[in-house]
Amino acid sequence: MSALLEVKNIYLSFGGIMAVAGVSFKVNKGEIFSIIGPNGAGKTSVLNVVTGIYKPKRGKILFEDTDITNLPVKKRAKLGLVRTFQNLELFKGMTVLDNLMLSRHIFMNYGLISSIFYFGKALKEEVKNREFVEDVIDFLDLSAVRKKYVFELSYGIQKRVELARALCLQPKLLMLDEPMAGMNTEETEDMARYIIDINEEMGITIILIEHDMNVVMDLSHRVVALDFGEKICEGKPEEVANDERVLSAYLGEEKWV
Amino acid sequence: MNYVNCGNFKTSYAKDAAIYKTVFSKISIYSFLILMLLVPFYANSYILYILNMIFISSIAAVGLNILTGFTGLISLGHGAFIGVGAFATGYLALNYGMNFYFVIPLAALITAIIGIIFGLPSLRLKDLYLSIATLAAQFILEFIFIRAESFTGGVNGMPVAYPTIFGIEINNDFRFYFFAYSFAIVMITIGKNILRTKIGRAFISVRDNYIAAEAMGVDIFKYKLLSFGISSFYAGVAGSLWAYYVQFITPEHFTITVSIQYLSMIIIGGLGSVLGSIFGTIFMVILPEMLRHLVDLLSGVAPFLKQIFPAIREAFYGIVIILFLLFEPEGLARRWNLIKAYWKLWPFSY
Amino acid sequence: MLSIKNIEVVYNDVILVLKGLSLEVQEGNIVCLLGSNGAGKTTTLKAISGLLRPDNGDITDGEILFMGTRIDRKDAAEIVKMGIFQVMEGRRVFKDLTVEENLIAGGYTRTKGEISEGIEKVYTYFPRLKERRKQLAGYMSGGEQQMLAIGRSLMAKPKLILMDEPSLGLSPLLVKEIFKIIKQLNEIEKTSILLVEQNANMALSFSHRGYIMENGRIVLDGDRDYLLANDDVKEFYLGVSSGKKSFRDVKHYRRRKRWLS
Amino acid sequence: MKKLFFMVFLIFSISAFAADTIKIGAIFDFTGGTADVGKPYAEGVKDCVRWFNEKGGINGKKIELFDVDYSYKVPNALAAYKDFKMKGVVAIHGWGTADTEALTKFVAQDKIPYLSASYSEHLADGKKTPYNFFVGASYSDQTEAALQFIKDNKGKTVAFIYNDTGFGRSPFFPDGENAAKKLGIQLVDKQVVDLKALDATAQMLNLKKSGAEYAIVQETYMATSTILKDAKKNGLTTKFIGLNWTFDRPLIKLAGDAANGFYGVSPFAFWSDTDVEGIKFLRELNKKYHPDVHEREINYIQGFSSMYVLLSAIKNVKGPITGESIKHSLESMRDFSTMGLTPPVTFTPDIHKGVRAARIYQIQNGQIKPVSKVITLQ
Amino acid sequence: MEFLTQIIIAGIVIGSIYSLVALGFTLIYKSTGIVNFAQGELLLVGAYVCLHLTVSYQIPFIFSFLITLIFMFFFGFLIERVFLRRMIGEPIISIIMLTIGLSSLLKSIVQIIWGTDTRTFPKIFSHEPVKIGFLNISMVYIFALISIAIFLGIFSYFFKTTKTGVAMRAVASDQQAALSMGIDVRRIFALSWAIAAIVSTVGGVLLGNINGINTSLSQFGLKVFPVVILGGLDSIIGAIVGGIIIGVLENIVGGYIDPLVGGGAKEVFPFVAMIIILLIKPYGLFGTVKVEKV
Repeated sequence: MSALLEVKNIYLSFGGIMAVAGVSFKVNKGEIFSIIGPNGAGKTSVLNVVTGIYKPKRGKILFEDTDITNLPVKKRAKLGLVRTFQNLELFKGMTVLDNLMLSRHIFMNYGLISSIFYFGKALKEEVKNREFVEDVIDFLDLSAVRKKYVFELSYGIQKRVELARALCLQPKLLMLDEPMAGMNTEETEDMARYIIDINEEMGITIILIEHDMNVVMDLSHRVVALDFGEKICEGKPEEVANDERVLSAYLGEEKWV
Repeated sequence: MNYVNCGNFKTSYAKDAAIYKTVFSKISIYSFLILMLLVPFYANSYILYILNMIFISSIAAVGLNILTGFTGLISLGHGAFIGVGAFATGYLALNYGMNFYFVIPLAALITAIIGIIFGLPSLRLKDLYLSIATLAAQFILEFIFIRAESFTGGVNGMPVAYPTIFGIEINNDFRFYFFAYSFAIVMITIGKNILRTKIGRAFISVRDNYIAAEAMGVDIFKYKLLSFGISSFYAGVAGSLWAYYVQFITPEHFTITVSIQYLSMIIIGGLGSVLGSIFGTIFMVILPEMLRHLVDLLSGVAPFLKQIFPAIREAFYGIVIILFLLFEPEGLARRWNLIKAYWKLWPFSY
Repeated sequence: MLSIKNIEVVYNDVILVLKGLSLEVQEGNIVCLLGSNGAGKTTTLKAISGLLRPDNGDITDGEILFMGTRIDRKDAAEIVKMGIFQVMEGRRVFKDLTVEENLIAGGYTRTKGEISEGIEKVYTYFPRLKERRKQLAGYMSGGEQQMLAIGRSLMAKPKLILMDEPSLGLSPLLVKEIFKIIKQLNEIEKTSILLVEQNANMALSFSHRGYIMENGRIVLDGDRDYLLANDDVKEFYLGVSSGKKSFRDVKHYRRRKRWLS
Repeated sequence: MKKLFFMVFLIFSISAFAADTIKIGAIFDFTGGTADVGKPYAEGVKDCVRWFNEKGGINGKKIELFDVDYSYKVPNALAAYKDFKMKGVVAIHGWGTADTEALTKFVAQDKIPYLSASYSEHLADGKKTPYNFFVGASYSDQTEAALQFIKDNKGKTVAFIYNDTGFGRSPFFPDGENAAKKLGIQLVDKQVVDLKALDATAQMLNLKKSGAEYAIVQETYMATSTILKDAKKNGLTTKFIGLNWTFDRPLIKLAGDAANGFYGVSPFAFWSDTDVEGIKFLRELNKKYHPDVHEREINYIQGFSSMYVLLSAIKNVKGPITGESIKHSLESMRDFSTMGLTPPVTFTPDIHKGVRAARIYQIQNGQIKPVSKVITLQ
Repeated sequence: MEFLTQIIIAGIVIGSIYSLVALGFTLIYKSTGIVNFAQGELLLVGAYVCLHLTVSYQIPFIFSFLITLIFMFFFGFLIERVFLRRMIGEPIISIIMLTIGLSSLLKSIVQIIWGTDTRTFPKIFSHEPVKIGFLNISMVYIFALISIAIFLGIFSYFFKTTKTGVAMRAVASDQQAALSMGIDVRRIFALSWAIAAIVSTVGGVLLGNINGINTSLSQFGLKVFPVVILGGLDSIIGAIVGGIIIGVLENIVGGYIDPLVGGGAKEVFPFVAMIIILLIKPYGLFGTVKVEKV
């Protein structure tokens, strides 16, 4: 397997506090790759560097062997780097459908003029992309809420809408930031299923950040563990789960009484 | 118009994206539009004036709503942009003798360009900072209106000739009604169209969550500028119509008060709603006139009213804005939808 | 001294976060509340301290008693006056105030004399803060900020401190130091502490009792030794599989319909 | 929507109903930017109407005045105008520069004579603006009168101080400049002081550097007061002459000692000019109408005389009273006496400024004193 | 040189009044996050109340001034209670519009009570300018400078040492955290409006003494924006420094550029400067830089 994404020795700091210190890893095509670590370990920061919201102080990001370290955020979506957010970042004032249609933005190829009259190319493109969106809606079982405004929906559904929105961008690499957070068991199971389907049926590579260890262990092909912005372990789920440093990061170094 | 009658199925996505969701609403809208064409044959020039003002203002209000309501960029300089459109009209008509079908698009285009220039700070500024920058735009443009005498006639203002179409001078309220009415319909339809396509969605995404929008591949800066451009284009059209209607423009027509007036229109009507912009305009144009006539009527009973009325009117204006913000923050458009939803199921509304 | 009975918390009138949660803090105890992200730990603390309402949250059911008085309808300010103080997650020091001003703010509910007394006491616990008394809090390191946050809580002379992830983002050594101070506070000042932690083992080892919560409910509770000995606790965090059904095996159904509502 | 229209219709049609009267519209500013002078002006206009009506109206018909406060906002003036038109007014008394200009074309088209308090020269040309009139000397004429006064007092240099609006620039460019040249007075400086300026130190110091002996001021009270105070503070020896909107008691209140020695050009008589017949009359009238008012601003006198001229013109109409006939009646006025409130008023088909003369006054120890004869311009 | 010094001094004085009004604006913004477009109207109300007390009730100026301050304190308090409290957490445009609505309401109330003609204070300060070297400065201006200095002193004492002052800054810095220490945030909000009303009133009374008052005085509220943008929206020291800088720059432009362009530049210059500042230093000289987090 070739590496789809390569993170090379990145450093990131906020006001003197090192959030990420020399993290490197590779994500292979077609795998589910998880990043774990206690709160504040720098997981989301790594994700933010990969998606370009933060610029790393040092280090490089390679996507399909091209250096994207300094590529603006908006261009990364076109390359196929897509993410979801830890705290829902949906467009609350739009319907679910419009949220998803927005993701098709970069695939729609028409200008202001045809948009003004809403005929010809605009109409054709809208319909074509609507078809794609409907496939995703169908895939994630969102058809019942299609025309609802996002703010009306429950948290679990909103999470799913966010996933759908990401899928509409036809990602090559999908980064999920705590997709299960705040969900009940049932919703978690659904979400896990969707993630597996996305990975297996659509062949999309996934980076998963998740706190629920059961999910991580079951779903991931490989896992990297971070603590204090540093990589402490990388490998198969079982290996990571039994790693000394990981255990201590989660459970504390020793037992003080 | 998000409510869809039950038992109404669509078989294509294109139909699903249509503005009017049902045959019934389509028919009622069209018949209303046609009915409006009959109004001038029955109304006097005062009523026509009010309607003309509503048409002109609603174009500008829709423009401002595109920028402020849909894209989330608060503009305190809309009045000045309307001014740009008006002066461009005056300049083009006076110096090149162009007819309105060249002048209006050209003036609007010029306004759009100016709007984009003053939208440039949006690259770095957000929220409050941006709205303060538009406040600056207002004052700077006012200064330019006064100083650039060769273009604007300076403080003395400039006369604007009547527009003519097929040799007919549009020189009274009656004729202007059809003129303004057709512009209003065209501009509002265009607005609706823009807002239901990818551009409109991109605008809302910038408003709702620009970080996510960027992550979705939306070039937010481009869309902010586009929003400024389109919004100013509308202001330009409105300014142009205003110039043609009033036939004499001076910088004093386009002050900060005008900008604020438009903001209150879209707040009262409903941010992020085209229909709301129109409602807001109707409300704000008619309100002072209604009040005036009311006081005229009442002054027979209580003459002192007439004495303090002017101040009361201003107070009323403030109170209306405040009450709307406190109790109907989503504006008249929402109220309208609620009423519609209620009547749709009437008399079995359970 | 504190007992929570069956509370339900809803955000924005929609999202149910706590679903009938109950727990109790005995006088003089350190009680820790463990659980994964999003389980509702912070919400629980906010429900106690009255900080829910500014977040659009609301307690819709159940009651919270503190020293026998119902506090679930009270204002944050009143609750602080009654002796409950929350040290918020992420330290939340006032960055553009100096250390001493931070402490003064912490003692807002006290009189002037008590404030200066309190400041002295804080300095005895944290000599490092005394050295930096005139410095802006924003320029201090994470550990010092955490000390300040705890010191600030002392200013109000609370009977119960709610501590939200004091170890967050600190190095192991500092975490150890912070926990030692928490222990000291409990022993010397006789302050009860309700501790929310992800660092389960460490937190447990300092506590008298622990609760483990998931999805807005308490799923396990017991005293320290019981919990430390419990295999589930370890598993709960690392999920080393022991016969549990894997998520990969969950079946799913899918409709294939294409109706436009 | 339709319901709404119906309601609008209803209210409007009720208010449109009236008996057989002579309808006159009035656009006033009670609350806008010029309310301080607009209010007394309006009172003058209203008192005049009241007086006429008490005398029995015009040819037995009562005058019905529709007055509107437009808050100095042009769209309001437009709305008011359309309303007036609907109600069938035969003449309108307006107010400021911007609104008057905005209505110029309409009144010409609808043939409704329009009197206003904007004395801009370009509103005085009967060919270009056939239905605009004003009773007063144009700002340009006032400037010329001031320059004449300077020449009579052997002044050689002058500066213009104005605000950057149509109102402010109208007296000087180009008329004032030309008049100075014609009279051989050197224009040495131009300074802009904003209408709301709180400080004019920079302008006054520049003026000081220019060494102008006289400065003609086109502002309103507030800015004038700023100018006078800052001039005094910085030890200027320049003598200031203000045009009609700068000069009356409110200025004395505002500027205090600094107002002493300030000259004013006025085509109108002041309340203190008790030897004038019209002032005597107005004092009596006020005793009757407003027993608790003892003093009136010049703006009141302005408003009164302007309306007096209009109503007198209507009175002289032979045949049916229409906008056109009133226009002819106005244009045939020759040396019409306003009881001395203004110099005699003359309109011709070409010249629509009623007065071509003004007098120079001076503030001496807080009192307004005339210091020149009436300066009549050719 | 003398010319330059003169206009700089005049600029400082006018600027210091800008500072006062901007200070009120900043206080409100800093602690409540509300952008107050009605700052000018607070000033107006304060000035009229003081005038009314002095003229109608013949109260000696110094007492009527003090009474006005007390009155305005409660007035500001009341405004927050009645109108702004419900707006906490609303989108910024609603807040802007609410304060705009408030401004037209306050202005018309002033008009209903006091009418529209320009009113003047009885002669309180001598009109004779004070001579310091070659400089001529009016008494009012000296009084303005002194009162601003006094206010600064009071403020720095209040914010540095008193519990309430520190609490106000704490609320500004982190509302939730402040709430968690038992600080009554809503009271602090109301308090900041009260103080803002007071400082604006001082500005209003000074302006009234310089040149009389009418409703157009409220336009002063808009002048505040360039000042606070320059100084940094949430910085008290920024409001003061910004006010003086804008005052001085305005006068320099008035003195040197206006004669070249034929005037008007002085009025528009602050806004041009504002755009430039916004582009170079969006958070002003002393403002807190906001970091976006996802």
